[in-house]
Formats: sequence, C-alpha cells, structure tokens
Amino acid sequence: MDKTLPSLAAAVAGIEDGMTVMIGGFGGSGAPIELIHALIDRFIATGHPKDLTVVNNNAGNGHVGLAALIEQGMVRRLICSFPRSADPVVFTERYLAGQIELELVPQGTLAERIRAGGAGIPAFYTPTSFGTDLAAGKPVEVFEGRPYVRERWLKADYALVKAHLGDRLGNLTYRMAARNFNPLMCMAARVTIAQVSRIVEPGGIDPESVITPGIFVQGVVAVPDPAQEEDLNRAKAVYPKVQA
Amino acid sequence: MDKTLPSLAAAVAGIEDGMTVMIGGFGGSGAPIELIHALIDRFIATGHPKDLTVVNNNAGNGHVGLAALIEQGMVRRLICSFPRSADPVVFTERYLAGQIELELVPQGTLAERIRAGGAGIPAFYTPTSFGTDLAAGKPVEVFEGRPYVRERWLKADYALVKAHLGDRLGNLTYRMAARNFNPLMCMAARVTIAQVSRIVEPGGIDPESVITPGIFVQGVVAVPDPAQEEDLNRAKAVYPKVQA
Amino acid sequence: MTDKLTPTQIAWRAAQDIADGAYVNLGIGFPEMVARFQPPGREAIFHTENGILGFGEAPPAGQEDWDLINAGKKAVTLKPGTAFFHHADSFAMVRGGHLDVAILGAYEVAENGDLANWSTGPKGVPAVGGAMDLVHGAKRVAVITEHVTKDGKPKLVKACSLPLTGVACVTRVYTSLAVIDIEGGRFLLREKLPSLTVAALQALTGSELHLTGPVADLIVPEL
Amino acid sequence: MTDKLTPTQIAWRAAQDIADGAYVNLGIGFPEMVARFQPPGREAIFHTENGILGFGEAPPAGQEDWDLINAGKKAVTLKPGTAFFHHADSFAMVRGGHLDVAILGAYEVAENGDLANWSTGPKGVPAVGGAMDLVHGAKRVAVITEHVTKDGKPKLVKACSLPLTGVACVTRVYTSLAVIDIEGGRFLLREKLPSLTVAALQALTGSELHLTGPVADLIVPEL
Repeated sequence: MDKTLPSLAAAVAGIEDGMTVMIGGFGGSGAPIELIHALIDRFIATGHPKDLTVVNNNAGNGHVGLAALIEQGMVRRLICSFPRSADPVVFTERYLAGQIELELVPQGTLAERIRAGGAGIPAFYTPTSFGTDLAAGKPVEVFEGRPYVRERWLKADYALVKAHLGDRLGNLTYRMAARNFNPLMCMAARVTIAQVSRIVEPGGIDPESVITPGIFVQGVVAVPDPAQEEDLNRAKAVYPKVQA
Repeated sequence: MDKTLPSLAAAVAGIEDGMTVMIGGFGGSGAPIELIHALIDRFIATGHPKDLTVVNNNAGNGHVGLAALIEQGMVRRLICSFPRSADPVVFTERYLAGQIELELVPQGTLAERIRAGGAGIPAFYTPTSFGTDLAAGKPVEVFEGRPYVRERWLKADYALVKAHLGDRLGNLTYRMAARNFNPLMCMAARVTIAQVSRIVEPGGIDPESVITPGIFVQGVVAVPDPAQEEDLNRAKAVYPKVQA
Repeated sequence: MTDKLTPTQIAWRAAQDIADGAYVNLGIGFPEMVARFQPPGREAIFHTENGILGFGEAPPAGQEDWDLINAGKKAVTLKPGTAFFHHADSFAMVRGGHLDVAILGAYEVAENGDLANWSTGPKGVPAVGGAMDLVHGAKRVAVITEHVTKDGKPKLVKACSLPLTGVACVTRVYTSLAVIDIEGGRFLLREKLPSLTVAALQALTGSELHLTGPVADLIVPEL
Repeated sequence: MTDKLTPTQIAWRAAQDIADGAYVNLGIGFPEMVARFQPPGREAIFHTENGILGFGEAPPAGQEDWDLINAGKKAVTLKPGTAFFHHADSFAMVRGGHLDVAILGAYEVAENGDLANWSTGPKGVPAVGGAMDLVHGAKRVAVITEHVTKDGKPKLVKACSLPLTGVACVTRVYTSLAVIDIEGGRFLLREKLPSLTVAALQALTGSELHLTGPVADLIVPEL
C-alpha cells in the first residue's frame, strides 16, 4: 500500500465541478496553501473545477490560498464560522455583490458537524445557537429541561489538509495549533489529500503519536517547505503572480 | 495548580453511595486495578460506597478489579457492552440471581454516548442497533432514506482511569491499546481520577502527544508498577486476599 | 475428499476476497483466522475495536504485552505503521463507513441479509460488543459460518428466529459448503463444494437458493 | 480622577475574579487583555478555540510561529504543560462545561442575561466564530464592555435589539463604570466608580439597576 502521490497536480486532479471540498486550517495555520494553489493552476489551465462548495473556518485572507480560490471565481458556496480576517476584501466584495453564498455556522457546531460526518452520526443536538438567528428552521428538543438545536452532519467529496509528518499508509501528525480542523476533515471526506512537510517510513511516526490514522487518508503529497499564509500576506503576495 | 493526590485512598475518598462511576479499560488493558482495589478497601472498612452504577466495557474477569468490586456487592447496576470474559462467574451469578441490573449497549454506541456526555451533546443518532431489541423504546428518525436510532449522552460523577504518564496539571498519555475508553471517560465525569505509572514535570509530555488535556482531569495518583489484570488472573489472584 | 470445509478452510476462502490495502475488521474467535490467509502480494490492514489499526500477528507465548490486545483480548504485535486511538475514534472508523470489510460469525443469516449473532435468546447473559456497530458501518459485511448447526438445522434461513444484530446488512456468506451472496432479498449461490449437488445443498438451507449464473466449484487447499 | 475606566482597567477588574487554577477562554480582541492581569499567586489556564490549552503570552515581534496562534490569530507561546488538540476536542471542552469562565465582549447585554455580540444587523458580512458555543458552554459567562456605545446609548438594556449570541447566558458584566451581576432576570449593581452616583449610572443604563446590598467602590489601579 502506497498512498504517496507524485505531484500536487496529481493530488488535486480528481476534484470536479460542483464538488464539496473541505479545506483545513484556522486562518493561515494548517492551511494547505500549496494544494489550493495547485487547484487554482488547474482551473486556470482547464476551466475546472468550478462551482465548488468549500468548507473552512474562515473565508481567506489577502490574495493567496482560500482567498485566491475565491478570487478566481471557483467557489459558489462557502460554509464557515468566521468570514473575517486582516484582509477579507476578496470574500467581502463577492459576498456583498451576491456572487458567493454563505452558510454561517458556529465554530464548535462546524467542528462537530464535520466530526459527525466522519463518524457516521447523521445528526446531533447542541445547546449552541439556541434562540438565535442561526437556529432558524432547525428542530429544537428539550433534554433535562434545557433546549437544544438539532444539527446535521457535514461530509465532503474531498478534503485538502496540511499535516506535518506522513507515511505511505496515510498516518499523519500535525504541527502545534495547525492541527485544528484538519484531522476532522480527514474523517469526513470521501477522498482526503494531505500535504505533508516530510514523508517518513511506516513506523517513523510513534504509534502513540499518530493523530490521523491512515484509514482516513487516501493521498499524501510531499511539500517540504510549505508556505505560511501569514508570511505571504505580510509580503503582500498574490496568487497567481501577475505576469509582467 | 497541583492535581496530584497523596494516596489511592485519598483518590477514591469522594465516591459516595449511589454514584455513577465510569471505570476505564477494555478487559484488563487500561483497567485501573489499584484504584478499584482502593475503593474495595474503603468499602470493607466503612461499608461505603455501595449501590454504585458502573460504566465499563465489560463486567470483570476472575476475582480482581471490576469483578472484585461486583463480588463485594458494591455495584447495583452495570452499563456495558460485553459482560463476558475468560472467567465471568462473579457477574454471571449475580446477574442470573437478579442481584445486579444490566444495561447492555453496543460498544460503539457506549463509546459515543460517553464522548457525547463529555462534549455537551445530549443526544445523537446512530445506525447501530436499528431494528434490534437494543433499540426498543428509542426514537427512530430517517435521514437521507436510512433509519437511525437516537441515543442519549452518558455522564458520571466519577471516572477512574489508568494512564501512563501524567503531570500535576492533569495531562495524560496512555500505553498502546490501554487507551481505549479512558480518554472518553475523563471527559464525561464530574471528577476524573487517573492512576499513572509515572508523574512527570509539566512539559515532560510533548504537547503534541498529550492524549487527555488536563482540563478533563481532577486528580492524579502515582501507581508506579500497576498490576495487569491478565497477569493477576493467570495467577488466580483474588481481591481482597483471603486472610489465612 | 472432504464432505465439508473446516473452519480454517472457510477462513481461507473468505481471505481470498480481501483486496490489497483493504481495511478489515475480523470478529472475535473463528473470523480472526482470516488474517492468516492473505494471498501473496496482498496486504490488508486490520482494525480492532479497542483502538489499533495495522497490528501484526500474535506474539510467541510468554512474550505477550497485555496492553497490546485485540477485541478478543488476545495479544497482538506492532507493525511499522501501527496507530493507536481511543474508542470513539475507533468506532468513528466503523460507523463512518471507513472499513472496507467486516467478517463476522453468525447464528443465523436471513435471505434479506438480516444477521443474528449476539444472543441465543432470553436465557443467559447477553453480550453484544461491537457487532451491531460493525454490521451498519463496514462497506461490506460478510459472514463465515458452518452451513448448519450442530443439530443439523439450517443457519441460512428465510427469517431469523433469534434476536437480530442488524437488518439487511450481510451481503456474502462463506459456509462450510458454499459461498452465497445476498442480493435483492435472495440467496444467490455462487460456489459450492464439487461433491455436493445443488439439491443436496438446498436441503441443508432454510430458504431458496437462487442460481443467476454458473455455480463455481468451491475449492480450498488442505490446511 | 477618571470619569471612566479604560479597556485595560476593565480587563484588570475582570481578572481579579478569576480563581487560581481556573480554565479560562478570553474572547478575541479586548478580552484577551484579561490574561495580563492575573493577581499574584494565581495561575489561570487559558484555552483557545483553535486547539491549545495552557499557552503563554505573546512572543517578541519577529519571533512568531504562525502555527502557534490564538483564536484571534495572534501569536502565542508554549509553556510547560501546554497541550494541543483538534477542533472537536476543543469544543468538547467548551460545550461540555469544562471551562470555568468565558469572558467576552458585547454589543448589548439584556437584564435576563441575553447577549448580542456577533452581528450588527443584516448589513455587512456576518461572522460568529466560537461565541455561540462559549456562551452555552462555560460555567460562568462574563462580559467586559464600555458602559455605553460611542454614541452614548446604553449597552445594558431591557431586551437586546441586535441578533442574539445566546439566551440568558451572561451572569456578570464588567463595564467602564460598574460591575453588575445578572440574577433572576435583573441587573444587580455590585460596584460602581466612586465618582458616580447611582442615579447617574442608572441614567446611562437601559434597564433598572437593582441594589440588593451595599454597592462597593470600583477601584482600579492606573494602568
């Protein structure tokens, strides 16, 4: 069994128009910038994939990564908790112009809905959002005297995640708070592609320290020195670079 | 902040008659034998605690650990998935004599109910047990054409767990498959007491490798060379030892 | 010439259908034997409910580590790439549809795929373990079983008489006499021992065996 | 003599009520300042939604690691005993009632404890983050806020006019003028700036301030 992939282009080749794609990260930490940029490259070359539904905690920052994906017009719908950032102009303009749909989900509910998708739990109850606009239309049930809102699982066709170490079996570790949504998205997608800073031999990750067991991962691609969104934005980077 | 406790006796001193106690482990692996035996010692000395509801995957094996707790008559009700073992005589006799109540729960549902208790999810839907006797009386709902059974969270007054390393903040690691239910039970109890093979300084556990963050743990007690239930049973051990 | 397969031979036959790289859960007891017979060049990855993925075979006697056990509480070993996780993550793998195959034992299998394998009725101590999760989680649920009970009664039946483990969940049954698929609420005979006529097999089966194509010979090595 | 507390001073006051060993989540922005003012001898453990427990203060400029950030995307540091975890575990801590205190900002707080702090209405881009989880998860939900808006309108009101974050969730409000508890659907005045009369404070408050005992002086150091 060898889940390693030869290139970023190969890693994103299966994503089709209209698919739901979960993209890991919280702000820039744990964001698979290189996978996102490979998807943009494919779109520029072929016109596909488009009309994507993207699941991410945020809505991009500046003009790289998720913001660049939105800027290309590839995203029809975004499911997120916090579409604000230091520089949210790309999303904000499209949203206010009615060019992108937004499903706003409380952050903990978003995390739990993704986990539920991965764990085969079609619905669960949470106290979160009870009595607010975000619970509108959702079933409410009282347990032990307290009202709870019923929320549905979230699943995806693809998940694109950023990990730290990976092996050919798909076992993954993460780096500090770059873990965030990544392990959950691995569980909830039909196909999970992980970019990793380093591919190690099976056994190169202590079995006690595996965060995502390989069963949740279908492809692993090496990105030895991954970009950090925060650094790109401080350097005012734009993707793709404007040709001179 | 120092959650370390001076003794096993101190660790179990707060458990009262009628409480619900989650006890970690899968069979003998991860079973906190010394904490259980300390609870038995207290019962023999004081007559308390009794009428306990115990949550465990199993129902004990031989005459040590959970089996010994049952043998003392301290357990009124058991919530478990698999009350069989190599030597289940203690539970079997009491159960068939109507001296102990049994709530049988599918193993994955048991795990998820405990997690739900820890995660503030009062109920969730699972395909497991649909159409079987174990779903009797439970609400059923169809999602996307498939029927699911609604299950409720499980919480406890106390959890007694076995970990490997622990620090004074309550951070824990486990040893191999002795992890099993232990991290979930830490989440679901009002008071979690962990016996650990070694107490390390804060920072002595790599922050990436913490399995149970300290927020889920209220007490840590050192048991440097913990007994393994399987070894005790092979040696035909009985707790407490019969005085000659 | 055998008149029926041994449990080991049934396990061998079931192992032939496991693809390279498949994630597999084997039920406690008899199904555990399936792991021994992976065809050359194929490597399945075994999952156990108690929180291990990618474990290795049993250690030599005396070298057991009782923190490294499978769901049957038998000692296993580490392999490069093994991962540990807690029970909720383990059953996320099961319930979430991440396992390719679960192979379980059975008291009864009905022609609609219903399985009864956890309770022989109201007497005794009931115990369910992870079976009810597995039957509604794995992408493919197969059963390995004797074709008939010790008393000679059919285990493949029109409708289960014992308490169900799961509804319409089994899609293939490997028995001591035959390989039978379950599709559209019917038993479809795929393979049978060459020594046995279809009529003789039908006489040992509790509901109609359908033939939708040629029935292959069930040929298994001496083991 | 100040006529109102600075945000820093409000944060200082809120910090005085955090017990040693408390698990605390501080909202993005202004509430983050609370961490700076832990009283001597007390050590709270800070949680951030994005998966860190027990992190340390901000690193010097230029030494940030952008994989080590808080919910406000600001760089933080490791401390001995820090733990990392994923978002579902992080919100299990929140929703499961494991946090002792959450301290949040507010647009409006109603006398029944309703909080509005995520949306100023249908214009613009809505963003909620973890606030709705925190208000129904932490054992104690406190708000720190200016007593009135920039336009001089009360932020403590009879009923919120803005979209709610949570229902009946806030139990204490630290403002630039006072400390007010919410109990039984009423604002209970606990502390006020010595320079301010109760009548003057009432005039700046959108619903009745109840006095159930002596009102202490709200005294805060220059910061």
